[in-house]
Amino acid sequence: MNMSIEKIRDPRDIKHRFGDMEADYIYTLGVAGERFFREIKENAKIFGTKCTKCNIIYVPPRMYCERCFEELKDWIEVGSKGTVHTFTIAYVDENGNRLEKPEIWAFIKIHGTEGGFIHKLGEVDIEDVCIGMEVEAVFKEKEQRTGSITDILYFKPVK
Amino acid sequence: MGRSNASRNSNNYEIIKEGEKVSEKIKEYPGHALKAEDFKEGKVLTTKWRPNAKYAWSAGIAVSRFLKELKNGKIIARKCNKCGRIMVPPRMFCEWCFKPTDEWVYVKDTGRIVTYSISYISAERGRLEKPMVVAVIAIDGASENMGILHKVEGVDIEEAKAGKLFGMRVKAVWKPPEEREGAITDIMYFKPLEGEG
Amino acid sequence: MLIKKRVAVVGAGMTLFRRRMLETGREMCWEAAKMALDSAGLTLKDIDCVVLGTAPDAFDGQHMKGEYLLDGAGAWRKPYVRVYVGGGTGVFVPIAGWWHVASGLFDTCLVIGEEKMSPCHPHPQYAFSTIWDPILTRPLEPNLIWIFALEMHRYMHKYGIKKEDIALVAVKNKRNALDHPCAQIPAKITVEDVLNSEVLVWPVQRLDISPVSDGAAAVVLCSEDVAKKVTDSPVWIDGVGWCLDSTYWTNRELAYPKYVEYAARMAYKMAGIHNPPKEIDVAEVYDPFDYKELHHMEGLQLARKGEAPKLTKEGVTQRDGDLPINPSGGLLGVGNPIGAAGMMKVCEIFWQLRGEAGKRQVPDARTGLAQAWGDLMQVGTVIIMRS
Amino acid sequence: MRKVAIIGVGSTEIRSTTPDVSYKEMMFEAATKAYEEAGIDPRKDVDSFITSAEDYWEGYSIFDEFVPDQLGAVLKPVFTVSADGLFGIINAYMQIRTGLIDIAVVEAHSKASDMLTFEGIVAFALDPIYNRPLGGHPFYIAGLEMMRYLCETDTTLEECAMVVVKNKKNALDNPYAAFGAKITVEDVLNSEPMFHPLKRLEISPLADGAIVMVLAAEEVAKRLTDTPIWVKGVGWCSDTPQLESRDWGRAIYAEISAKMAYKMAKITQPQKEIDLVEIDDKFSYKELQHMEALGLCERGEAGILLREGATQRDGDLPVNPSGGSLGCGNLLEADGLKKAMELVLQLRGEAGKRQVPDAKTGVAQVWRGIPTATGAVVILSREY
Repeated sequence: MNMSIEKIRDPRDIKHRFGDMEADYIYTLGVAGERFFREIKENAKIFGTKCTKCNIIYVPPRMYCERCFEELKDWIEVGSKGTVHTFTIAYVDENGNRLEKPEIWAFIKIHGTEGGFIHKLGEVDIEDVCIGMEVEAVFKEKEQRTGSITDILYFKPVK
Repeated sequence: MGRSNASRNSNNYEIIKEGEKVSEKIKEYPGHALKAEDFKEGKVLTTKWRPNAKYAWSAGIAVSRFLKELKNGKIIARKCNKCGRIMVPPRMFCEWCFKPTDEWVYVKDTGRIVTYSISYISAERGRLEKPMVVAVIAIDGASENMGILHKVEGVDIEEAKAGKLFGMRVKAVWKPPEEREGAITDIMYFKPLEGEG
Repeated sequence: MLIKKRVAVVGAGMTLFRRRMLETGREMCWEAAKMALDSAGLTLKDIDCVVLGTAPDAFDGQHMKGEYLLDGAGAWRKPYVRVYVGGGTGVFVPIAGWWHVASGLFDTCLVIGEEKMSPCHPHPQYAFSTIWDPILTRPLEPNLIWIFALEMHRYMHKYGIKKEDIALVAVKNKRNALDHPCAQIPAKITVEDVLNSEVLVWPVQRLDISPVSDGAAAVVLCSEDVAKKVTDSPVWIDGVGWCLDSTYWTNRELAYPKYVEYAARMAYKMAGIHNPPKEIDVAEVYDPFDYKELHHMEGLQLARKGEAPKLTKEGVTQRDGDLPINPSGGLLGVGNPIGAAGMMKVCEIFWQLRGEAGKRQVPDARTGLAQAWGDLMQVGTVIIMRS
Repeated sequence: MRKVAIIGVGSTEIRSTTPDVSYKEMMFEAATKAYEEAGIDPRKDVDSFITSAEDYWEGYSIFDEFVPDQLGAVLKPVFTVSADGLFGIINAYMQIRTGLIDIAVVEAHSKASDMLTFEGIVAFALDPIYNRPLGGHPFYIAGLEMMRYLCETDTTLEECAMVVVKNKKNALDNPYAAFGAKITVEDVLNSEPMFHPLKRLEISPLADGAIVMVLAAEEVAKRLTDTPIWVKGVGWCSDTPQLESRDWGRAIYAEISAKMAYKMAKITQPQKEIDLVEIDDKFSYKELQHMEALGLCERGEAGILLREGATQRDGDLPVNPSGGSLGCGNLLEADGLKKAMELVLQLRGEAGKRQVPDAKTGVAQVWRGIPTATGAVVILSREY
């Protein structure tokens, strides 16, 4: 076979070089994101944008409809409640290490819209979580809010 | 690829804007431009991230040997017996003949400058205190124009700017053996070969 | 075997090119794509497939950037692919779009180039520190401009070219860009301004190079049947070519871009062009650095080796010259959001060949060429279009 | 339009780690084998080369720079698709159909063992504004998908575990597999919980390997080989990249791409007309979800077929006879190309102990993994 005709046999001859591909990134939130997060930061209000052509409300709001490509200018307050569309319990952290306390992640579908949030659930026991459960966003205090998805601490069951 | 301030209005040239359409048929063009100050003054919201992206690149057969020889203070190449080329950096395949290269060949640690440039800036775009010459150096003993990228010291910057270093003969300056780690930086830089100009 | 299907460009669009944009990458894609569709009188429903091009993920700060951008590119639930040849990508995207349609699989294809370089800090230069071999080159802490300076210097040395002759390209292109509404750094400058600008990596000075930019650009391609229905003035893609040279750039002769020559020959053969300088009416040649325009003119066989500076000096490459090069203002004037920059050139040729380029219009343009270049001074991508 | 065939394949061994070779040396080995099989000289005969790669898997920006030499592609048309190798096949197929290209080469590889922080790199593919700031291991997305899929289809945990058992067993007979094993459903269900309901053994482990394929136009293929494997249909599709707009229970991308490929191949009853499939099983539930998306059974029935043994190698519809990604290893952008390679070997009758009897037509399907909703389908046949 016509391949490298010499190979490494002594393990001490195997060389690696260590390095990374890491830089600091600063992202703008975009035309839609800027307005969306301003509303969260200032007023703890969640908005979506509506495509009247496709009859869809996007949450988080978009500048355009991904289906028909119309520009979306119709901003609608959608409230902070929704249902658990699906969930999972994560036993490991972002580095793959075991978590002491497992985390509950969910996709929360916001009432009256086609969209919602990927977020964590709080104030609920793992055994009690189920698909279809009604939950609501818990916001940080106003002075702590920075205009980020983390301005929502988690979603908790609606009592 | 330019520095950010290439887009700023600097003193030595004038920025002029005149209205004109991209296409005569198109009346508007999209986009919301921001200024650097918008970020500093918090006029625009942002989010930050530093990825966790770490690697251990395997050098493989050819480059592991190359690095091992650098540690010994030697440069090693691979030869293809079909086209006869002696290649550095070495590889296990001949890209021209598409066959395995056949043998290891030690080449010299001297060479000739094929082309060079003079860097006034660092990798991060800062100004260097002292400009630095970097060059493609064709290694003696390898086939024609088999060059490697490295730094050159001990040359006059004004002469360099005048284009006088093309063809200059140079020699590797190695780190002391105990400081070598099997890396391209075991050669600190190349310097002009003594007795030649 | 002969190529049976002809492919037309029927619409084009682009965003502003700016150092920093508010839009996310996908919002920029949407803006350019929407504009291209509108200009063709088509909607997203009419689009069968999408091809996107964008350069390193390390600029936008997004792994799998092609996936991230796809809804803005109009690819929702459509066949979609990202193609990638470094800086050559911008002109390569419509080439990939061409085969999507020329294969007979699709009637329409939306083609987009995008780059958002501004997220990368402390400077987008960082992204370039990772384009090198991590074992043999990155330890030397190279700056990207090193290698272009090495290439420029070699070119100057081999053919005896002076910096002031090269600077004429920057002067021309920045001036041309005054007529381009999306341009980032149009300017009236002189050769002295270039020669007096800050030395970055000799012989490269600040005004020799294009800026860091955010932006997107798009075109709509379609088959002959569809083209006839949607427009009276289609622009045909008559030639495509691309070529990649060896990774081992320190083993190559840098004075001449052989990869551009091979790519051009492939495209000329397909387009039936035998005498490029005579048959090409207008060319958008890749100019992230001023010397590259000259280098590429030679690779494209538009000038003999070492003679592009002479043509430039004689005014041949001005908009009113015999062989107008970069009437848009090029990357030096309009900006260089890498994946979008080559697409901007394709858009420009489209507008030129349709006679819609307004103040930038070159007289009697029937055959145009756009070219880009990338990777480690390694890739040539060439497209030839006819009205 | 022109017919297109695969006329040569080559692969390195598939291993959990490959510290002694570089990706270049791996590519060279796979390319050498593929060209040898096809009987071609890449320096003279090949018109186009395609690599399938993503920068951050490699730890390079513009990985395209580093591919031509070891493929014999210097100063030739070469480009990168930022996608799986199946997209490479699809683009080669289109290029050949135009008439511009007669012979095209497709390469894909995984050097996953060069990555030290796989989770961190996958997390870097999430949306920076809406998802990344929340942190977490990005595979929570698989947990969310699996939960919804199980809920919508009544598929059971045991059925998902059986996928792992079957595929790891199949891999025992495959020389190109790194993770073959004889295990039980209990072993899978008792493995560590990761992203409930997903367990450790239901996640395909990463592996290294390089694969090269040679495609040719009909007239060339017939001249070069007696066993051309024809590309009968191709399909590919992306659903929204935004997690907030996604269908969590279905693999829409696979449904649409399969429809496109079937139409091209004139297949109307996939369950009858297809003899074997190699489909994406990066996670256990994905094999079942993808079988349904490909119309190989009704929704919710994939688990039942599996329980009945239909998807075993000797069943009516063998699924992943190679061992799939769960058994062979997840090869990142080479995953789909590996599946296509298995089909080529099966359709030629060269699959040894893994041979599915009388295999005429097969389907290879791939999904690009977390966090994407992008996939492709290629239909191969030994008859045209």
